[in-house]
Amino acid sequence: MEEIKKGGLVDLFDLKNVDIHIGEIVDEGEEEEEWEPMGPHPMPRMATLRDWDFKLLNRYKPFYAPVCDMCCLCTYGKCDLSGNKKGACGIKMDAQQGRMVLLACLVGCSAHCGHGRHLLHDMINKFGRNVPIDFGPEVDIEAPLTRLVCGIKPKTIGDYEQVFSYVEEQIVQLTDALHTGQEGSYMDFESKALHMGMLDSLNKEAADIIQIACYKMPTSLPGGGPDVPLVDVGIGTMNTDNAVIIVIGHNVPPAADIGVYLTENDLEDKVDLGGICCTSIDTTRVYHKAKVTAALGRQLRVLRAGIADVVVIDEQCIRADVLELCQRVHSPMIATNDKAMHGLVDRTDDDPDKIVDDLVSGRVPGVIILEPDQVGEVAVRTALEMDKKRRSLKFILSDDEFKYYVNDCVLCGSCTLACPNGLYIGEANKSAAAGNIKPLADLFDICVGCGRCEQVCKKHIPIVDMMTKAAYPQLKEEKGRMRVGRGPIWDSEIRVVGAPIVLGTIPGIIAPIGCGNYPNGTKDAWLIVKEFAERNYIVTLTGCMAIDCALWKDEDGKTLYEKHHGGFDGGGVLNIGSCVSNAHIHDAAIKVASIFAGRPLRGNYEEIADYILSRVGACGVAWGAMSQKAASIATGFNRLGVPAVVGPHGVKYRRAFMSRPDIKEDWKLIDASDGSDVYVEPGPQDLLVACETVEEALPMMAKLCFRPSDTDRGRSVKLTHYIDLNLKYLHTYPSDWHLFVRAASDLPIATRNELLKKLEDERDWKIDWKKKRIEEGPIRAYNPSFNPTNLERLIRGKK
Amino acid sequence: MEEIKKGGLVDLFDLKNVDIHIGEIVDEGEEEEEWEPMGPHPMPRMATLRDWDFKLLNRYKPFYAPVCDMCCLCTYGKCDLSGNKKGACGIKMDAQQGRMVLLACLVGCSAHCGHGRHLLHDMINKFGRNVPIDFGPEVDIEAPLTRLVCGIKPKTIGDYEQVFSYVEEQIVQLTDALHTGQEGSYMDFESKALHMGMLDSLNKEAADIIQIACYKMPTSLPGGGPDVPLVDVGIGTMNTDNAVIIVIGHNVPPAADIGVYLTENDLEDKVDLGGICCTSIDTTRVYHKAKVTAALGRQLRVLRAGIADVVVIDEQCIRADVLELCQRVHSPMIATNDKAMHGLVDRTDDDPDKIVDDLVSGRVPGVIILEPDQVGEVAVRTALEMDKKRRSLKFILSDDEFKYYVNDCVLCGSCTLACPNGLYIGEANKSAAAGNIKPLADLFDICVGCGRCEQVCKKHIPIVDMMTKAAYPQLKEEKGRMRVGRGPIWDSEIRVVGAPIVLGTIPGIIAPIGCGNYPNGTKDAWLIVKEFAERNYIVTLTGCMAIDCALWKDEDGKTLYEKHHGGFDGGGVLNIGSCVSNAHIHDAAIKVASIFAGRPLRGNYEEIADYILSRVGACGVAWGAMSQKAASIATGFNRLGVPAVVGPHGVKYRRAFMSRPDIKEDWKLIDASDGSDVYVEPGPQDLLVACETVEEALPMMAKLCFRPSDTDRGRSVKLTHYIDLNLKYLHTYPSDWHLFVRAASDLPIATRNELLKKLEDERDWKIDWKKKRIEEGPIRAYNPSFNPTNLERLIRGKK
Amino acid sequence: MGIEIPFDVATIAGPEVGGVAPPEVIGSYISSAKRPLLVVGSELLRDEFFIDIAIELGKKGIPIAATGHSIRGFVEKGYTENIYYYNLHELTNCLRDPNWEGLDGAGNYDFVIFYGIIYYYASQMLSCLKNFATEPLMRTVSIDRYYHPNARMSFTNIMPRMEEEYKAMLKEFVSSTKR
Amino acid sequence: MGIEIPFDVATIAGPEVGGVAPPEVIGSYISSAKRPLLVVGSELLRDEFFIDIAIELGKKGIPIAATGHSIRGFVEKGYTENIYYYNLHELTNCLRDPNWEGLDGAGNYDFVIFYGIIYYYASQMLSCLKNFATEPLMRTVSIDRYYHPNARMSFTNIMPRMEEEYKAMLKEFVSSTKR
Ligand code: SF4
Ligand code: SF4
Ligand code: SF4
Ligand code: SF4
Ligand code: SF4
Ligand code: SF4
Ligand code: SF4
Ligand code: SF4
Repeated sequence: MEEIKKGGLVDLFDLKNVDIHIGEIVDEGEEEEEWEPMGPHPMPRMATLRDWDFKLLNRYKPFYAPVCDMCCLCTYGKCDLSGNKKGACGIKMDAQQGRMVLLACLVGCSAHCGHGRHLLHDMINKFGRNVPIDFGPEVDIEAPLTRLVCGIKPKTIGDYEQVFSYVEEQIVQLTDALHTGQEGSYMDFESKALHMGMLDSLNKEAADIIQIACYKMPTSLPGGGPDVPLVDVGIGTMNTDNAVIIVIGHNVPPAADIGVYLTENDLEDKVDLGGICCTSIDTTRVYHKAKVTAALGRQLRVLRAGIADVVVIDEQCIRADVLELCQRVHSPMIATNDKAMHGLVDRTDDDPDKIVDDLVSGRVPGVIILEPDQVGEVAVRTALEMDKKRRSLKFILSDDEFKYYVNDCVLCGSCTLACPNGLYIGEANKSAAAGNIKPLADLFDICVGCGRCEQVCKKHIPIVDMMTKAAYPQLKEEKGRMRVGRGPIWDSEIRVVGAPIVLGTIPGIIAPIGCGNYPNGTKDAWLIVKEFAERNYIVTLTGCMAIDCALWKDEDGKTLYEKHHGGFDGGGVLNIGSCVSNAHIHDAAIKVASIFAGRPLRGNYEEIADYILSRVGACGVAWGAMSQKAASIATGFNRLGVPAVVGPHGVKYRRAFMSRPDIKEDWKLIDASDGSDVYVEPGPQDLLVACETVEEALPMMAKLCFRPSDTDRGRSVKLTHYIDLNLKYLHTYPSDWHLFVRAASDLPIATRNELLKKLEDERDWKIDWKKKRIEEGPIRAYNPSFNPTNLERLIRGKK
Repeated sequence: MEEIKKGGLVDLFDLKNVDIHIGEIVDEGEEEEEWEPMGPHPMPRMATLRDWDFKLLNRYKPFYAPVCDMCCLCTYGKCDLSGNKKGACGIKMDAQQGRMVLLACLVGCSAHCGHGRHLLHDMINKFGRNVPIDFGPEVDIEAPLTRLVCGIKPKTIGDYEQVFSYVEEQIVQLTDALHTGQEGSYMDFESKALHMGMLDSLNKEAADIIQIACYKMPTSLPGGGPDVPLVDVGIGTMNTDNAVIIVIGHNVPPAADIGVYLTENDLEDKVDLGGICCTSIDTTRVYHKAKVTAALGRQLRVLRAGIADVVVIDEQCIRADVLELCQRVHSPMIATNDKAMHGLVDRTDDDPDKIVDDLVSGRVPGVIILEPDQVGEVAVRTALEMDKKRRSLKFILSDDEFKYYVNDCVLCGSCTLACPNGLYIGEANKSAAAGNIKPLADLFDICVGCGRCEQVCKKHIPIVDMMTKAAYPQLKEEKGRMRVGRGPIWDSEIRVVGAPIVLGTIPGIIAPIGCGNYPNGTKDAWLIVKEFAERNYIVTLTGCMAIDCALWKDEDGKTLYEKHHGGFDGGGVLNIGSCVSNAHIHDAAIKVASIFAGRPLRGNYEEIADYILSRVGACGVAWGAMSQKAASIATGFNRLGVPAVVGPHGVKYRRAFMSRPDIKEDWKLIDASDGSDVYVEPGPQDLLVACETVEEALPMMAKLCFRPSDTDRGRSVKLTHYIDLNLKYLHTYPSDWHLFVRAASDLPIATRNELLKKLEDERDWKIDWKKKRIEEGPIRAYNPSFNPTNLERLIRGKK
Repeated sequence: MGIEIPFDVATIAGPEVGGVAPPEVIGSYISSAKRPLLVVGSELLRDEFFIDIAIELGKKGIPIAATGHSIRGFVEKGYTENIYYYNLHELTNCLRDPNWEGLDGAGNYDFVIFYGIIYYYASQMLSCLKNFATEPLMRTVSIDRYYHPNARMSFTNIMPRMEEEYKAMLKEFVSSTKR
Repeated sequence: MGIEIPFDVATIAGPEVGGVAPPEVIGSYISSAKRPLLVVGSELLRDEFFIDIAIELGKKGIPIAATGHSIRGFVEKGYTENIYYYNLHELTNCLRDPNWEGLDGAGNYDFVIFYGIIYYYASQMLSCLKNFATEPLMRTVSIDRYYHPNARMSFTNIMPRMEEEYKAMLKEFVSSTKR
């Protein structure tokens, strides 16, 4: 029997004909104790942080907008819950919505946990469990969330086995609560969703740390951090004179193996390795010649365009009809993950010659290879062969075909009713038929590439291909640049910006993350980044928004990544990495509390979240949020005290967290210095809110960066941007800016008089014009020593 | 630091201010190896048994009946999938249905896993992890599923930590596959659902073994097995002159603590401890004075009747509006589980005096006490106090109220449209108004107690109370008797019945399980048990059907449990226990393969399932299947090769597994003796099928007991019952009985001539009347040495 | 064709719903069928009248699949021509397959009439056929006393006090079914 | 009032759906409101005409909540009377609370008119109000070019080629709204 390795949690898999035998665990000493005493809540269970959740939930009361008035989860149903009625099991509409939110967070959290655990297995197989976690000289706190939630300081990747075991147990406990006949209160469903969100943040940190450690992705070693290199982004960057491999999904090992095979066989210039979604981002962190072909929204169109000589899928965010799409354009497909097997035959451990032959000959449309290190050879050899076979094939519509179809359209409107964005395709066809293809070409970027329209067109017009055809000239020029995902924010950076962030002089951290379900195209992603980077916010991106914002250039032909520095400081535009990398954004906030403010970290979630909620002016934006992962990501941010803005499609998540600034009692904080109650301005006003347009979202995000702890100088900076963004995009002053004014010194110097006048005239505030002081009006006076908290136990002295 | 105890998986919870430190695991020797060599698939992962699944799925092709034509799982949607269209993510309706099935199985499996893990924590806290697993002299194979799936032979409850860790990891992997953009094939979703079902069976075994071991529930020690005592069942058995505590749910520790408190304080005759659903069954396994008040279907009515002086809930199958219902009748509520907290305040570790006072005074409607051993005192003391206060309260409608309401009904029919069973309540009211309350009283048992009707009645008629009032006289007499759950089937019993089962002379094992969503009342449950027990089948019950069948008596005033023996042998009526106990039904089938047939057990799931599918004539029936647990339970049975029949509401699970007897290729088996292909009769014809009425279900269940391995004597017994049940309930011969005839000796002797004649006349079979032999006609000839398998690797010799 | 509240209110599946139609419309719709099949269920047994209606249809040459335990009613009446017991779940499983050989070996049906079947069971089977029996399209109707949105056409909801009207509708339906 | 296909086909929430109504019916329905509120969104900005319609309604004394970035259009026209920027999500969060003090401090509204709002966003907010703003009942209508089943009444779906007809409907609506 093999010796069971150190690590506490025994790997019970793949034991074939091996006896499992568990012996005694011998205590090796107290070494861990040294780094920090344990806080109150290591490895919190479902109910451990419920008090904190209820504090959040009482201020930011769950708001529900059902997508469906029925429940269909058991065979007592379907039940009609409309008007907040009860189903056959006794559940009311509000609790049912909470349950659906918990379900979404479950699926999202499990996607990250499942991915992370899977990755860990593969990495331990490949590198052993002793790969050290060392992110270079600038990163001492290597795993803030792991320390915070689990009370563990991971030294090697093997240490993550216990983290995943903890998360998995909790996930199952939470899933249990979804069963018919459990919770009856939406508050408890939401507390559980928040717990799920927190677990999800931990998963993401674990997954990214493991892959960084194993693949030596950028850290604080030379070439990392602000100095990560740039890579190509966009369909136009794919060199179709080469063989082309497209990887899709989120789990990088198979793609990494392709990179290794290309390098080792000197094929880097013969084969283009491009990707879609997070796998593409992570591939560039491993193999710098890889390209980011597109984000989620272009997946269908990239596949249909037929540029791939091989498609390699792993897991998540892969179109469910990927096999059918590949077959249509004769792209052999390789599935590499047991979560997405698409009915194919598993060929793991089979002879590569045979597999390549089967794929190239078309005998099978695709294969499954579950061992990542077997993928590179098969994918590359197949791509090279297919490249030859596929050269003559054309998948872009001919001019004649295009003309035929635009004329064939009967303007029936079915496609419009099927389109999630309600695009008026018929009208664009009509205009194209009359000679003007611009309306159709303009739809290309607004279309989210879902394909629903085509299925209902009675004239069988290939609408998606029509838009591609119309936009082809632009598309060929879709050539952007993006920084490689940099991973962790450095402790040294936090030391520099901690004070400016907490004091408010860096107005905020803006974190655009997530998917591509935009209401109005990818350019909004670019605008959000641009606007805040130019205003000296720190902009930290991950996932599809990190890709989409790279598609656009300014007048000088520069992308935002080229225009702005990549450091965690005002004006920076940072690609943090793939979806799992957005844990580093949590980590940055946690490190502000820990490094800058010296708050204890270990097993101390509640206190750190309380700190962040009151002091760290950060705001996420998931403008194209679509997936269950986005739901759990946002919920994880929320539990940690970070608000998030979503695009209008985000209302279909059913639940939001918004406060009521008009209810005074909801805004009672405690001054930890003396235990007194303080009624404060609504900062942040919401934890999760949707905006209708990007023009509305920009001022909203600025608003959600207010914090009760802002110094007057900080507040004046934030007010400047809040008012300015309102004037710029809404053409008017915000109706609530006065709520954030505590003293004249909170007002920007340049406009102080003007604003004081407005307060006097429009709000009846009493101004002492001589002293330039506000005498009466604000919710509270500015108190520089105010030490805001929501937790009674943090009161230092009673007044 | 506390010493970390042996067991391999470290309990990482509840470590406050304690450093976690994992040392080295020292191998203690090879002791485990001795019991059995490891089979091919210990701890199978998601794709490990996919080949087996595909074998099942190709014969029993997934059948989908969508409950909804839309998908609402992400914000790309809602998507209209009607007509097998694709959603925005590319998923087709069929795959989406597979996904919803996987979701249901996930929730069901997690309920059992979450419950089991929770129980294990509590039991380790209370008893330590070294509680031995020892079920007495008649049970050597203590944990067949654990051995089969995990390759582990558990010695103490602590050994189950690794089992749950395995299950939890797998659950999360499977949940990951639910995320948007994973599987595109319904076959792979179903393979994953089957994996989930198998994990669920393991959960149930684990949970029941743990509670049996810790609470010394009946096993093969004296008073166990066939000799378990009888307990009271039914609302009429509750002595309301006593204080009454009602426990609801599935997790027995809090109820067990109540039993202990009552015993220790000599209050057993002053307080009635009754229960609803599985907790009630398990309570009687621990505390023999407990009563089973009702199954799920009566929950609403028991609560509304106000008989409870205290209601204690744990987890699962609790009405979501339980708190509101309790408040209405002034029953204080104690929630004891973090999965169902109902927005109450957590009072764990608080002073019992204070809690009792708060509850009795009505200051709070309920409390949460998460520590089971703190529940007994609070519950009992509160009940005794409340009993005094509540004596004068009446919750049954007065005659005048009843009269008023029946006259007030306007026969609008809204209630009927809201009722899952479409009951014509208005008409029954009308009849009551005219003096005949029987129609209304008759609805009492058919009503599933969901309460949907009342919410839509514009006249605010308390419909549920009306039925209770009308049926009150019967209700008072609802006094049944049930065997206490016996837990494991003994190895010695298997040794006796193994051969008769496999050879077919015991015609089958019928396993009525699950919930109370019956189409036509509880009496069907009784009829199913009666019919098969009288025909010498073995009838093994669990959960709500075990309760509901005990409500009815024969002419002699005897329940079925009183009429029939409790041994695992022909004619036995066994209450196995609660839902988790139904693992012992799997276990019995597995033990037939292992003990009777000597098949290797350890890590050898595929072979054992193949054996069971072809040879063990067992059939589950979940006539009132409602919950997600029922979905995963059935799916777990299916993967193991056991078919299940559900009631008509079961079609709302969306998916069934039915074969096509008319497609010859689907019925190709291998004869393991010589490797030859054999085309066989459809046995079992379906793995999951719904019947419209109990009259249809009875012959169907008999049919699903056919197996290709039946000897001719066995086949003739099975045919006898199949034909007889058809004649009795459908008044005609089955149209397909000839499919099961291989030779004249397959025909029952008593009717052989008659049947041969029918074959000749109606089917054109050639009969040699002299030899009484069939010359031509059958699908195959009877071959007593036929060794059926679906697995090529089991072929022993090539012909 | 209008629509109304489904007999089980939450039986709302999505954008594709069938309409309420009077007996003569459904009857004449059936007349266009090449191979119709009458599927009957256990609710038929509540009154001989309903069995007789089925037999009348059977005598017009429409084969009958008797599901649930409805076959009883026919046996008792001595009607055994062109009628087959079938489990409804299994039957629907066959109907969804264009290659099924039918009850008589002559191939699958193009038109199915549901009659006397528990509402929610029928509804789910109609859902299966609506969503998956599309190539070629299988047409489905219900002549039960329920509005069935998953059928292409069905009667309106009919409460027990309208039983006589319902019976009249069935008669009307039979007479307008020409074969 | 009939119903039709929702502008986004799968916007089918369940048994409770509102109907399609012509402008004059919606207009006169509003006349019964005690405290109506006009909620406008960004789609108004596509043509001055739509802003003018809103202003006409505003001038009839119906307060306006301008969501999205629609406030722009009013500022540009110099209309600032009785109009307030509000985020639609936040506004709906207030509307669902009977105790909300309203934009003017005089209490919540009993009638809400949605106009110019992205379809699916409006639909979800209408869903919230339909399901939770029930005591007292808040009435909701939409005068967008979409059928909105989550509103009590709305127009039918109107494709761009019918833009002129739509404008005429809005005019008709304004004139039939009496206050
Ligand atoms: S919750 Fe979703 S799947 Fe269920 S009925 Fe509603 S729309 Fe359909
Ligand atoms: S879970 Fe509850 S609300 Fe949902 S279908 Fe079942 S009984 Fe109805
Ligand atoms: S593919 Fe584009 S145009 Fe077609 S429905 Fe989807 S978003 Fe609309
Ligand atoms: S569905 Fe087809 S024919 Fe109708 S408007 Fe759209 S593109 Fe034109
Ligand atoms: S998961 Fe797929 S089918 Fe479901 S709503 Fe999202 S895009 Fe539509
Ligand atoms: S809803 Fe009420 S009034 Fe209408 S029939 Fe039913 S009990 Fe009578
Ligand atoms: S409580 Fe009974 S009568 Fe009322 S709707 Fe439910 S099942 Fe029907
Ligand atoms: S049998 Fe079903 S309803 Fe009864 S307790 Fe078990 S899961 Fe609940």
